[in-house]
Amino acid sequence: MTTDDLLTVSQFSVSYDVNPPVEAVRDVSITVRRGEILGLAGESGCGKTTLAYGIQRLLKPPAVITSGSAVFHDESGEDIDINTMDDVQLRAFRWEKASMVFQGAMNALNPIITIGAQLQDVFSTHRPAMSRREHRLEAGRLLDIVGVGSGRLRSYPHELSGGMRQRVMIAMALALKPQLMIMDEPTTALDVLVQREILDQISDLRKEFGFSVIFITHDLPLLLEISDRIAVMREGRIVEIDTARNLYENPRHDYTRRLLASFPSLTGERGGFVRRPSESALDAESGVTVQ
Amino acid sequence: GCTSGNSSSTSESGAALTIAKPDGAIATESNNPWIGESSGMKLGYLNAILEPLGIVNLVSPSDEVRPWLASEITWTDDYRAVTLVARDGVTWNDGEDFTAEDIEFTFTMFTTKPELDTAALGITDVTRDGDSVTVTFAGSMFSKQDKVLHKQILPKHIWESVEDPATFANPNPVGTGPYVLSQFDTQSVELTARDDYWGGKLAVPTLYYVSYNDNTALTTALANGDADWAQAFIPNVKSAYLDKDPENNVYWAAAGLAIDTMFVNTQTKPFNDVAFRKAMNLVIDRTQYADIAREGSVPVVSSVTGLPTPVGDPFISAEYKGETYKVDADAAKSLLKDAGYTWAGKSLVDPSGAPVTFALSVPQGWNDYVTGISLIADAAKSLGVEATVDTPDSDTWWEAKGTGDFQAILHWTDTGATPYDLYSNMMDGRWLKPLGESADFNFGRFDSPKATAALNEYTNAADDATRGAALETVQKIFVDEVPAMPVGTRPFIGAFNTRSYVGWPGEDNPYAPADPTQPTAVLILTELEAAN
Amino acid sequence: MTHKRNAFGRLGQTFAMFRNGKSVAGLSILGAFCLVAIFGDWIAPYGPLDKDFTALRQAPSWVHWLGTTHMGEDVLSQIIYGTRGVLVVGFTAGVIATFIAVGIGVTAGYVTGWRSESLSALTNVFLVIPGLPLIIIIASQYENPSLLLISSVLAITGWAWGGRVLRAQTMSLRNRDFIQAARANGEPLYRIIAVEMLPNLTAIIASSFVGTVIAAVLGLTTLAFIGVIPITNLNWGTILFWAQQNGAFPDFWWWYVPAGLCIALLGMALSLINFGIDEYVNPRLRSAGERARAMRKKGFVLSDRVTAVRPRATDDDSTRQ
Amino acid sequence: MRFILRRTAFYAFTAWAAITINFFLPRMMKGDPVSAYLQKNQGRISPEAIDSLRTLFGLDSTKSLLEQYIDYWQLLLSGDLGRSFSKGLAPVTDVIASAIPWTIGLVGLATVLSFALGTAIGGLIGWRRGSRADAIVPVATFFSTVPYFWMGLIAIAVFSTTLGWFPASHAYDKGTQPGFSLEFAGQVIQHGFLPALTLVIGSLGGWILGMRNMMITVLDEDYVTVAQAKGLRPVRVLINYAARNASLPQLSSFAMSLGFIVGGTLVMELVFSYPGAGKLLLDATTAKDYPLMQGLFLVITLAVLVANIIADVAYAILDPRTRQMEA
Amino acid sequence: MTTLEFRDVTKKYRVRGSGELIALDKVNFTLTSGRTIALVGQSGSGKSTIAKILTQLERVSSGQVLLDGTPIPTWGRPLRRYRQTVRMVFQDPFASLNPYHTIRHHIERPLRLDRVVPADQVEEEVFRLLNRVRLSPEQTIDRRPHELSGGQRQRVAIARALASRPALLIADEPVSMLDVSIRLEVLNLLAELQREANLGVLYITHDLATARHFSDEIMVLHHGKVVEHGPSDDVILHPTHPYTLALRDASPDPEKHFAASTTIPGATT
Ligand SMILES: Nc1ncnc2c1ncn2[C@@H]1O[C@H](COP(=O)(O)OP(=O)(O)OP(=O)(O)O)[C@@H](O)[C@H]1O
Ligand SMILES: Nc1ncnc2c1ncn2[C@@H]1O[C@H](COP(=O)(O)OP(=O)(O)OP(=O)(O)O)[C@@H](O)[C@H]1O
Ligand SMILES: [Mg+2]
Ligand SMILES: [Mg+2]
Repeated sequence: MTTDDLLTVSQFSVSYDVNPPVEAVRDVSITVRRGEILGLAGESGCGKTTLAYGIQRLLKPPAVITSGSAVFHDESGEDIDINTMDDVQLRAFRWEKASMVFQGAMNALNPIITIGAQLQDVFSTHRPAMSRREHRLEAGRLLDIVGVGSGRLRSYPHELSGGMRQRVMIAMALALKPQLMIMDEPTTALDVLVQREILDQISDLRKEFGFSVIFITHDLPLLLEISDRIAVMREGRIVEIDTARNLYENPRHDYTRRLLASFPSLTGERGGFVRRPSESALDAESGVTVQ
Repeated sequence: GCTSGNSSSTSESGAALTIAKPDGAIATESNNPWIGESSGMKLGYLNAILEPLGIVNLVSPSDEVRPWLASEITWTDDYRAVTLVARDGVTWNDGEDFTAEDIEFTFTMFTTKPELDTAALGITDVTRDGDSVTVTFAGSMFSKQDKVLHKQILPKHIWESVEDPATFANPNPVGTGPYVLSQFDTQSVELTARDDYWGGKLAVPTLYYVSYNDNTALTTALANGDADWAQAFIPNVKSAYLDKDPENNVYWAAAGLAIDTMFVNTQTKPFNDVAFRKAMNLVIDRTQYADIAREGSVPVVSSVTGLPTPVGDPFISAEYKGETYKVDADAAKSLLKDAGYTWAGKSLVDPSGAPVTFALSVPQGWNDYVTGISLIADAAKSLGVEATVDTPDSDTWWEAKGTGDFQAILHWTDTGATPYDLYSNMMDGRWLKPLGESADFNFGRFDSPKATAALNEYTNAADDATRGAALETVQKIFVDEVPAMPVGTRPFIGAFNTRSYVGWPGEDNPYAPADPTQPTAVLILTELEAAN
Repeated sequence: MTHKRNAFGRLGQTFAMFRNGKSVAGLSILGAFCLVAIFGDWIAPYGPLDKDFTALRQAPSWVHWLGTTHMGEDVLSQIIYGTRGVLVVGFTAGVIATFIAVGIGVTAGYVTGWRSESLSALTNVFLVIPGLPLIIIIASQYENPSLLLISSVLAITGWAWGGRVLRAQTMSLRNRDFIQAARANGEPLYRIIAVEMLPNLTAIIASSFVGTVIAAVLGLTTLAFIGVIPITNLNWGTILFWAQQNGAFPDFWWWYVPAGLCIALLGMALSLINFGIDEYVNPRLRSAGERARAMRKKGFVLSDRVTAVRPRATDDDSTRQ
Repeated sequence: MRFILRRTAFYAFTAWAAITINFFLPRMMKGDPVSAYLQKNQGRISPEAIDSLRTLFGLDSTKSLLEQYIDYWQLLLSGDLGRSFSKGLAPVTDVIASAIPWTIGLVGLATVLSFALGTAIGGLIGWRRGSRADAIVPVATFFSTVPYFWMGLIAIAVFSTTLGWFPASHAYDKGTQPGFSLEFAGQVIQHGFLPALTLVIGSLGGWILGMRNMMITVLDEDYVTVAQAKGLRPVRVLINYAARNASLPQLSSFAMSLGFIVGGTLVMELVFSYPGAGKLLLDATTAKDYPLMQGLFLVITLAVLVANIIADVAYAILDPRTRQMEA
Repeated sequence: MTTLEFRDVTKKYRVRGSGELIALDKVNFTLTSGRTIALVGQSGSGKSTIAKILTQLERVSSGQVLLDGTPIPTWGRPLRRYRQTVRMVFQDPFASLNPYHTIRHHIERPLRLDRVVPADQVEEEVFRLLNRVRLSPEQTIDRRPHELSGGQRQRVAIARALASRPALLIADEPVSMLDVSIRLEVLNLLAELQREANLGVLYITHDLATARHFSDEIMVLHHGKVVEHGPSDDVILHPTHPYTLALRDASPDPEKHFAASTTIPGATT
């Protein structure tokens, strides 16, 4: 069950139709397998977010998908081509099949509505048959699952810490038990302890519910630890995709190698690595002339 | 089109009459006749409730005084006392009888509470003898007859128990007049006709008194028939009002004995020179003033005596009968040349060699006056005089006017049953104050003991011949020395329509000014008849 | 070379907020009015107060393009001459009000504690005081209030709003890192305010300036119309005042329509400039407005909540067509 | 608590300052009630009456300004605002009470309507940015830069004089007694329609623009995108996520504008002869009617202050973020 | 040799509603030129507060900050002179440069303000500083911050801080927003400067790995208290305080991860 594909993205390109046009994602092809965590790494601005939004068709003008397709292989066996859906179909598809945890959860919650109401929104839209009480119960249960506690249903976002808010977002993403969850830098703004807790939680939840995750971050050490496979992105293209271990041990692309060389080891040997004269290689890339 | 719809909410006996004022919100009900700003006085509806003793026809002062609440009015020859006989059969609208005691009471109020004597009558004594009351004054009331007789008589039985007459709101106004207050409302005041009025049956069953926030709104209301009768200056009267219903709309500006005049500062240059005053007087175009500044809606002041015609005709001395103002720049220039003035290029230079300039000022916002001085400034150019036009705010202007801090202003004169006020205001030494101190009239500080004496004689004389002679002297001084320059008449204005009622005063029957806010309005109300 | 670029670049950035379609349109209209104000004497066919007693209240004709008043004055000439008063008062009031608003608002935003609170209370007092009587009162202290005085009065009653906005903005700026950094560098207070803060406030100052100019122009014309301001200061408001006093409404449309339209046009121009500034301050507004049309042309539906799919090939076809 | 105390002190100070200014301002004016009265009656009152009038108006006392100021506070605290010279010596409280309901009724209704309409339209324009509805913005702005009196006079000329659809003046027909009858209500609506319409049109632009701009800003917030990603119906996103947040700043300006209602709109009242506080204020000012001016100033000042407080409180209630900070 | 000493420094903030918040609680440490101290700790533990006190953007509530044994000035010219000795690189490279001004302005100001070099050499010095942080002066000097990338901005901020030739540099999370490759670049630069100019650095971060490799000592802050302080390797490899331990264990460490060869939960390779 876990070996078959969940999402097939092929030759996917997105560009921002501004002057001059920005081709943010270029001919990207990846497959997400059922139940796996697919890491997506790459420097800032390389198009990670654009890709993630693009396959959900969440981008607003001037963004336009210029080529390719994203096909979702539903549990039921049906293949859904996301690019051909209209408004209404997409609304039904979103969250039900694929949900999302957004970059910067701080802003992803409406500050003036209780988190309970924001959770229940999902149910009242997608599960209209359920009663309001059930909606509430369900929302409370979700908060319990992510460790925020159903007691906080009536809290406003600002009353929660950053970590809690992030978990509320995860709870929300879990609400309909989707088959795919896209997480765009879900832990970047948090400190390491909280980050760790959340990552552990995601792993646990995935075990329990069996969904696939696309995990986006620029923190490569983190990805190496939690992903099954990692795709490295650069200037809108996927330059390398492999299992985490393979990537760590035998990086094939130059850029991957450079990334791997850029973080010091926590517990390993100290010294040489840091003041290693690797600057020439680095500066050649940074776009600024070196003396 | 004319939409008379709203005003003719016909009851069985006739249409209502809507009387309007441009005075802004009415705010609170006060039927206090002592306070000019009380709702009753401001809108004027008290004039339909309270009645005067007699009616002096201010638009035709030579007419006999018409006795009203007093059935007989007898002045002493020197006009220092008047004997009034209370009319029989008059009842207050609360059923009480009207008696001489009420007259006595009303006049006694002025002596006990001098602050109520806003006409400065200076009553010294009030005595009653049965039906007749004799009021004695400190001075001659010859030129103030109207002010005495137009005092409205109040019911003693109501007012004797009022502690402070100035603040008494008088919620149920009791009067002898033809109408009673039936409903007060801040939007409109409704009055209904009495059926027991001593003067007989009334044609108009209901009166509404309404206030508009400004002249424009009032004009609109008169034009579209929302209002029937108003005392309001209507600019551009023909197209804005008369043409809306040429059959019925009437605008009657009846000259009274008051004028608009240009006061000039006779103490300072350039108007301290009588020659220059005369010359200026010769170039002011009175017709233009009437046509343009007052939009052709008032009569022209034509007699060189400054008296409006026809109302002033009986007072014009033989010498000046038929002599009218004419614009004559050449005559003016030769006058100036004779007096030693020269011209440098186009501009006039006075004998001392200084160029002649002066400033004309009237308050901003006093639109007809502002137009007026603009016209005069233009006229001054024909003499080579640079006249500037100032429009300070009214308070500044008012203060400067009083202290004589001006060169030329436009101002009005008071009105009365005789030309006394008109001339006194312009040239009487009794107003004279040094420059810098506030004067109430004679702002130009025209200082002529001869004129002062003649005016005194005119008002205090005990016989008509002396009066006539005194007035002649006054007029001669006025014409020769030009203490001020009349520019226009200051008529009693009335706008009304004949759609529902006729019997209005008018050119052919000027029995009273068509002004609903005067005590004489009661006369008009009793004269009106249904139109068909 | 670099210096030149620097100078121009700085100037360019200072006025960058005026570099969009709306601002340019607004500035053009405003410029036209300015030209009229400056060259009024040459443009106007007659003197504003020249009276032609043979042509009273005439409808527009070839002789008098916009007709005449009750005194036979040429309405067009009055409007042309009146422009100067309106612009002078509007801009002077705007400048004065902006100075006060910047002085008090920025200071109130930068200092803290009771000093800030009391300056803010002062601002509120000025918001609370009814403007009209204040104007009448101050104007009445002077014989013949000059344009400058009128502008000052309009400014005094009009600065408070801008002051409030600036205070709020300054308060958010003062805790920004770059201001803290300037403090840590040991920059003196006046320099922090003048050099580090003000440039970042320019857009808001400009927009509050434009706002006060609009308010002053409307205030001036309204006051002139009510008859509170000496009508010797010829401006569009006085034209309307005369028109109304002389019963021009509604028959003599040529007397009151052009002046009213001029006021509206000037107001419109100023608000266009303000639109431009708003868009500059908030780039989102820009992309919403300016690009909207361009995008619609390209076939986007902006209210679409779904990303458009438009394969490149067909896109090329459609653009070629 | 500290915060509340501080706010209270702050408002008390503002109130004191404004009331004091209100006392001194009228007295700084040139002229006095008597000469103003004579001016108004141009020639109908003889200047010989000046002394009587002084006594009548109670201006004959020789108290120093400071004594008067103290008296003023004493009277104020006992709820007595004095008597109005220009309204027949009626108590100022009565005079104001007769005008305020109309002002609040009409101007208030117009403000509320204009706010509601403007916010709704602005919200929709912002939501459908780039659509043809954008054209409404410049049109609405145009109307808000047109001088109000001009628009009012033209409205009268067109709808009242020429078409005869609406009465041109007053709040209801003459001869009608205010009351809770259907007829009266009908009249009030008919009379109020034009003034209200012009007021609404004149102020709509600001609300539309403010809301549109806020809406556009809010629409780019992540939580709106999240709401869409959740598959919510557009209406729900619009109302619950976009408009709700975008209207917060609008609400605080709305509360502020409520404060200005009491002052009325002088020009509207002039043009439509509508009873109200604005015209009263102008009358009082030209008549140098100190007591009435002070009374009106007081009411206006308090209204603005109360509106300010309401704005503060409303914001605290509507925006939970501030609630926590200020609790 | 400059030393800056924190002696029992306590900082309290008044918080609306809930009274006081103790941001720093009796903190002691000494910063010496030529050495680097890393300051780690979770969000809100008081790291930036220490930095702000050092630059006198905040005042202490109690305790003392001593520069070479004397209390640091709080006012006027002496304060300015003090600030010349201790410079700070702000946490956020996007916020700490004035968007309105050019890079030239940013670097020139401290030079002119502190009269580091004669007026006619200012331009030269700006070039030198930019070269120092490996920015091409010709290309950057007349640009404005928004025309630079995050890493470039960070280097401008460092150049600015170095312009006055301070003895001590406080770098508040200078790399938290940058991705790994740029991060390393910036840190190397600091290390180099430290060696060359004998600079003392307070390196504030929550990235334990870089803290360990770039500093001589590590100080762990927890709820305003210093819970552990010692040579960096000691602190990381043999933490004594449970919080430090937790922090270390939570930090991603691929090396350990792959070395331990644990299967990733749910993954089927
Ligand atoms: N609305 C837009 N208009 C034009 N260009 C855009 C727009 N949004 C993003 N881009 C550009 O598209 C590219 C990809 O952006 P994206 O947000 O996908 O990057 P990212 O990999 O998520 O970066 P980060 O790690 O900083 O989140 C960037 O170069 C960005 O400048
Ligand atoms: N001006 C202030 N007023 C009140 N509290 C403040 C203020 N500044 C900081 N604090 C509080 O002091 C504590 C320490 O803040 P500080 O900024 O030093 O944390 P930090 O360790 O730098 O955190 P981060 O890693 O998020 O930057 C926090 O709880 C913060 O909320
Ligand atoms: Mg991203
Ligand atoms: Mg910090």
